[in-house]
Amino acid sequence: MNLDYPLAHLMGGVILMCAFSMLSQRRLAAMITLYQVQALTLSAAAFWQGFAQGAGDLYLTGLITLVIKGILLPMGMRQIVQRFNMVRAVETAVPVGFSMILGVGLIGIAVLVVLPTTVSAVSLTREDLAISLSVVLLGLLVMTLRRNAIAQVIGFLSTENGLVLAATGMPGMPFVAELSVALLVLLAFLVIGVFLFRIREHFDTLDLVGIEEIERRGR
Amino acid sequence: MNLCLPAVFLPLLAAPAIGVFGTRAQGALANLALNVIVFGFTVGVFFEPGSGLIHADDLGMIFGALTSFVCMTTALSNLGFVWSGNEVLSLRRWRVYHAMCQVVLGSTLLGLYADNIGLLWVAVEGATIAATVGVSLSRTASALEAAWKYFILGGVGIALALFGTMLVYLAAQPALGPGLAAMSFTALGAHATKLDGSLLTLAFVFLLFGYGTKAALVPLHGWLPDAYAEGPIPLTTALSTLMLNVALIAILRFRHLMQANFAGGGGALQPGVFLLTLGLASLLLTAFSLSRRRDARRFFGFSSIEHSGIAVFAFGIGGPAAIFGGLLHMLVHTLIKSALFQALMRGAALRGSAAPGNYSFSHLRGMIHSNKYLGWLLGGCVFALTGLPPSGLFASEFIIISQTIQRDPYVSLPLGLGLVLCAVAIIRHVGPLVFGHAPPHTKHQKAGVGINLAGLQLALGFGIAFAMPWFLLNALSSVAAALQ
Amino acid sequence: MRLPARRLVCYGLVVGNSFALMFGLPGQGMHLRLDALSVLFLCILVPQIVASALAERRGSIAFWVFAGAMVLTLLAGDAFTLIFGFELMSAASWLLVLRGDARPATLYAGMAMFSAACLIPAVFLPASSLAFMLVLLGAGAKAGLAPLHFWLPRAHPAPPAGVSALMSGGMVKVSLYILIRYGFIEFGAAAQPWWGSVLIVAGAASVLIGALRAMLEVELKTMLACSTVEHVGLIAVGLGIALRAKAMGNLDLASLALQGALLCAVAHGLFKPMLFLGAGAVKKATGTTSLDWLGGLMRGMPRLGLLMLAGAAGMAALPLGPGFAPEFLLLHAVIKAAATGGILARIGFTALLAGLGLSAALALGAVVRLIGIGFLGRPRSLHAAAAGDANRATLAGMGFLAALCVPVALLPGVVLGMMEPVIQLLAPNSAPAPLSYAPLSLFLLLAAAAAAAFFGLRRFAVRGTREVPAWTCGFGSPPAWLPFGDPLTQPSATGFAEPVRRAIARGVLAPQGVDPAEAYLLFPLSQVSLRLTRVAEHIRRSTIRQRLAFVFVALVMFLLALGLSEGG
Amino acid sequence: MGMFLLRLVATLLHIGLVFALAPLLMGLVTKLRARLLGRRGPPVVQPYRNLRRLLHKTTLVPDTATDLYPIWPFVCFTATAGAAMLVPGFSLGLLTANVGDFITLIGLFALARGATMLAGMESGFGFGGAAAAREALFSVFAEAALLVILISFVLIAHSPTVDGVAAAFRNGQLGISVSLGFALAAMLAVALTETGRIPADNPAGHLELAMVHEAMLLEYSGRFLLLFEYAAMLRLMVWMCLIGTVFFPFGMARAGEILTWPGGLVLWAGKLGAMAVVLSLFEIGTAKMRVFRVPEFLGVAVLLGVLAGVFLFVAARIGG
Repeated sequence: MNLDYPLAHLMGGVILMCAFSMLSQRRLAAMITLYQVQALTLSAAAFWQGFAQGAGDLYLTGLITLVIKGILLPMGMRQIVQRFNMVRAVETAVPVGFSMILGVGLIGIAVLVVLPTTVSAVSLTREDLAISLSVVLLGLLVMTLRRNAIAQVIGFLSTENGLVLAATGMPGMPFVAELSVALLVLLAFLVIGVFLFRIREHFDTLDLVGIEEIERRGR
Repeated sequence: MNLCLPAVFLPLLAAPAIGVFGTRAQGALANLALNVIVFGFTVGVFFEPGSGLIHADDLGMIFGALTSFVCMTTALSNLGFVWSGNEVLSLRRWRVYHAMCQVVLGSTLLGLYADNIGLLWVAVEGATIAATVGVSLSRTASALEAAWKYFILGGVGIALALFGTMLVYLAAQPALGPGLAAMSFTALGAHATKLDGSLLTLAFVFLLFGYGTKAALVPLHGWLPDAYAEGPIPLTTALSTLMLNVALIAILRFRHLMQANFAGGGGALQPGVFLLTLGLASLLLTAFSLSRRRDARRFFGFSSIEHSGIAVFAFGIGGPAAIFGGLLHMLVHTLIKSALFQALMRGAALRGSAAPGNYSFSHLRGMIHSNKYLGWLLGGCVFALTGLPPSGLFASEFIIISQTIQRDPYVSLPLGLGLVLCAVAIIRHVGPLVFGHAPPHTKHQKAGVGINLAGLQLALGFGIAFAMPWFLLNALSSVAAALQ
Repeated sequence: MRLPARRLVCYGLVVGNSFALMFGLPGQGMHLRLDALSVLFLCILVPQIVASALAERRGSIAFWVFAGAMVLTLLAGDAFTLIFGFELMSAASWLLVLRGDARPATLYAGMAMFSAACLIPAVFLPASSLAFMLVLLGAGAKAGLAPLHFWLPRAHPAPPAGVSALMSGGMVKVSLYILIRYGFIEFGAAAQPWWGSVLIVAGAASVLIGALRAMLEVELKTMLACSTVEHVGLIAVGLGIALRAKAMGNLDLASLALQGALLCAVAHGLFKPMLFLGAGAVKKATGTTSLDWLGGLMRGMPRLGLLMLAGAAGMAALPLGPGFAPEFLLLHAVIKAAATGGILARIGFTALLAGLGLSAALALGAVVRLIGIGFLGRPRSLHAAAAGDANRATLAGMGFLAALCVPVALLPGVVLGMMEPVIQLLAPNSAPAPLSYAPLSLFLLLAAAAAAAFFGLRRFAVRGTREVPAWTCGFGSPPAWLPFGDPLTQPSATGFAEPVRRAIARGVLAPQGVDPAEAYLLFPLSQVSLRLTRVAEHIRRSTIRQRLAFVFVALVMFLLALGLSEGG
Repeated sequence: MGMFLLRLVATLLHIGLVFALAPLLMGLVTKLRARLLGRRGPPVVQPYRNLRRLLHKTTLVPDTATDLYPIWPFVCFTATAGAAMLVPGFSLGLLTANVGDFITLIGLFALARGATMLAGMESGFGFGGAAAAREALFSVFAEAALLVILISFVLIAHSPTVDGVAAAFRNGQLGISVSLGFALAAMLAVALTETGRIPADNPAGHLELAMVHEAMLLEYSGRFLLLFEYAAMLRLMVWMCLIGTVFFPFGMARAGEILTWPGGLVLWAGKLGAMAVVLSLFEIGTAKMRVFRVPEFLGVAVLLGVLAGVFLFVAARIGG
């Protein structure tokens, strides 16, 4: 039983690293790859947690994560990138270096918030919570800093990963959470897909500049 | 038997059928029929609250009945909306639209009746997705943009809410042990003091942001005005009234957990500060955003932000009286706002088209010249939003202000300022909207019978606060006392 | 049935022998209560309602809601009923103003809500200086007390005359009723002398500005509204002196000042509605109320002219008119108050007395202008020349009020005697000095003199008169199409006010003769709100990313605060 | 009872004398002015002749006048006559003493002034209106000054009536002479303005543009003009009585004691004569002011009144 803590810690660290290095990427393809790695690690973590807590439903979670997020979603997004020919770099709102600094600050905040709060909870949960909170915040940061719709979607998905990571860490949490996360991701992907096509009908690119133009007109 | 289950699942199960079969008229009729049946169920819930995972406490009963009532009246005026045929949609989209109306209704009721924080979350998520699809239905650029905005911001909100939900579970799990018990409101409320206070506080922040996005509190309000302005207006009515209520009630329940834990020395922080901050922000930003709106639906979207801000402010003040005031405010505001949107829909239809984008004030002004009754009704609704008597909002705002003075005198200054500014910005529009010069070639027309229902709702919104039935009074007071 | 809501709202007023209504605040109901003060103000209010209903507006629902709400406010037995009636009054009058003239409606509604926003906290605070200041702000703003009076000369002339009459004569009194009830009864125990001083200063400012603008305004109804500001100021001065004296323990002076203030309220409640009804009749007959287009109305509408003359005599506080006795009492109260307090009080009250004299003479000038320009001389337009007398209903309403003026004018002692319970309620066990002004005997003296002159002339002078063309002051003879002479050759309302404008208005009013409150209070505030609106528009125009950023930043802020408050 | 009869007789005597001697006083002032200017001037009884001449002239009414045209002269005369009855002359304790006080007097003057102004606007031609506007401007400051002076009177004498003030001053505690001096100066300024004398207005002037009081009566003739003229004379009388009674109350008779009457009467005549001399001396010494200088002139009066009040306070404090 002395092995599960470092392993979980390691996987969490990997997931966090993926989320963090997403900030530094300018190319969509690279971001998608990072997301895939993150998702795969997450599924591994879910399996490991299931083994460690002896909870069967976590295996299912891991499976869902592996299939949908680790394989299907990246494929779909690569499709979109190909079709819309968006291999070129997308520009970010703030310089990359600055966004990295912000990311570090966010991680610091997450630790600051979580560590003192969970003095009573088990150490495993504490680690997971800090890490997953950082992942969530980093995902939001990516959404905030990227001007490109796909990039925002990726940031959103990485946020979801952080949620699942937290969920796997919850000892004995009923299945509701995982189910709904999966549901959310499915629906999210569907709706986003619909959107992308529609937006393609109206704007030639996925950049939100066109939308921002609409918004500029006072209403 | 437990009447909550049919009330929740009938619309949800019927939605796919409506989405696949039927002409648009049939769809509208089926929509209406389902709403009527569900209204019957929700009234029955008063006598059969049921028990278990999905059951109705007093709060659920009252607002469930209110929800289905508003949905029913909206569905009735929806008939006129459909038959006027202004909204040019393909048949497929009409089907989707009606299906989505049902999904919104079902998941809203689920959110009200669920005794499980996970289920509550699922319900809100479902309602969000349905509303998103609805908003995007008319494929204009601005509609898509509004829906996109709604999806991104709403999705973030949902994510935060889920995180908060899990944190609540984590806080409860040591005390209540793993399993469903740690996620049920009743169990949580019963053992509120035994929860891990600091973790609960963290959870509350995330829940506040998650459900606050749905309640459109500043600064989480970005999606609301556009979603209102671009969606089909019957759906907008549902959004403006029902989803706001669900989100606000969720916030109220979690606030109660935290307050009880704080009072019991569980180590949680006082929730008031967070709520007061967001409430005042909503109030004050709205006060200055209202004045330049040219589109009526955006305008009233902002006024919805204002009113949910007032409700959250009341929850933040705390104490039975303030909670009572907040709930009364939500109740009356729901009635008035839905009546207002139905009157707007009718008025825009009289002025040519009820399609989104035809709701600019310049297009609607001088309504009394199109139809006297409708003009007065519209003016009455807008006037009622200002909270001047005899509007029922006067009673609730009176209670809230008085409680603020007694419990927290200093925040009453920004509160009063915001209320006055908003009321002035709203009342400015009554004159032109009702008595102004109508656009050329306006002739007097019939308003149709459906409008009388809106009139009834407005009358309820005026009367219910001043002559409140005793059972409602008791129910609301006990809820307020329980959730203080 | 036990109402949990019983815990909800505490009473704002001590509910003594009150009468509860079933509906109202949830679980609380409404309470009505009648005491001497409410009775007095009801007596002020009811005749106006009767007269206005007699003159016009019989059918209008909003009018009756307005009147009923005022009565409800006066009968209120608890805070909720008070505020409810007060706001309902504002709402109904707002609708009436809106239907009359949409421009000032929003400003009016804004002021009404502002006063409610001040009153609601005030009635729930414990008796303290803050609470009284809030009441003063709220009730004062609604009563048109400087510096919050700028809305009144705009809003009161807007609706039809019957409503203007009721707003000017009644609504203002209702707000003063609230001021009195809270300043003297509810907060009476905690009263400080400086409360009164603040009230006096505000009142003096209103008196001066009101009288001056009444002298300068050209629109008849606007001019009447300005004079309402002046009279509200007079009443406020009286109340302030009474409050100060009561707090300093000088009950006799308090009762003297109260007599003046309340009698002034009664008299103003009689002649001001009369004048407004007359102005409405003038508008109906000539289509305008601008003095520069009137003139010579006395020929066309003699009966209305006489009634207006009676009301004007009251407005100018001339002896044997209804307005003189209150002014008399107030001046004596000021003189007596000058003997109390230190050197500052002495200088202040001396200056106040000068101000009162100034504005009394200004009021006389305004009245002379009103009658002389509007009703005497030659018509300035064909409408004025062709005006026919007012209809029977209007004359009946005005006559009713004029008849009620007579006892106030000739028997003020009796009226004061009837007011005694109120005085005792507000200033307990005080003994006011007897009124040293005997209008009845004065009237007899003057009547004797007039009769002597009349019969003397009949006896000794040659009888009869001969009508001759008036001397045209050397102007050329008017063209044929102007049967009543060239209007440009007779003094205009603007020209009549010119000396006063040059000598006084430049010192008191803002540049271009704008009301100082508008120039130095309203305008800056509107600038601020404009700037804030621009900020809000910037926020509203933000892109999706920026909106996400708002959410994100707010979340991080909250988390940071949380972490620091717990961890740090 | 006998007491009451005596007071009644005294009152009637006072009223009779005032009404009878008013023209004489006016004539006296005119005569003195002429003499001081080195002219012979009209006989002292000239005003009586003027009045009689007006009696026998037909009254002309301008065609543009309204039905109220005859009312104003009566109102103006009645108000002034009322003031004349209220102000005690040779004796204190008259029956009319308590009918009204200073404020009533001010009110009566205002009433008379208002009637005159309206009379000026009757015919609707330029000069009357212009003169009325000026009169309105003057009255604004005149009333302010009068009320301010009133403060020091009432605070010294503890009685608002002229009678009481005079009684108090006659028993004179003279610790407060400074403020009374200020008050006297202010009151004189007001009196000059109110009676339409130089420097505010020129009773002998004949240039319509410069006239104030006369210009308002341009359209009046015959018996109505008589009333106005007589009222003007009465006003001069009243003001002189007022100043004499308040500031020089020595030797005034008591209405209750018939033996004090002769002395009182003689002294009263003396005071009036002296004041007439002073007035004419002042009038030949000064020139008429521009219209917009008069407010400044009266503004000084107001300030003097305020100063009187302040010094009174100081004196009272020093006195203990």
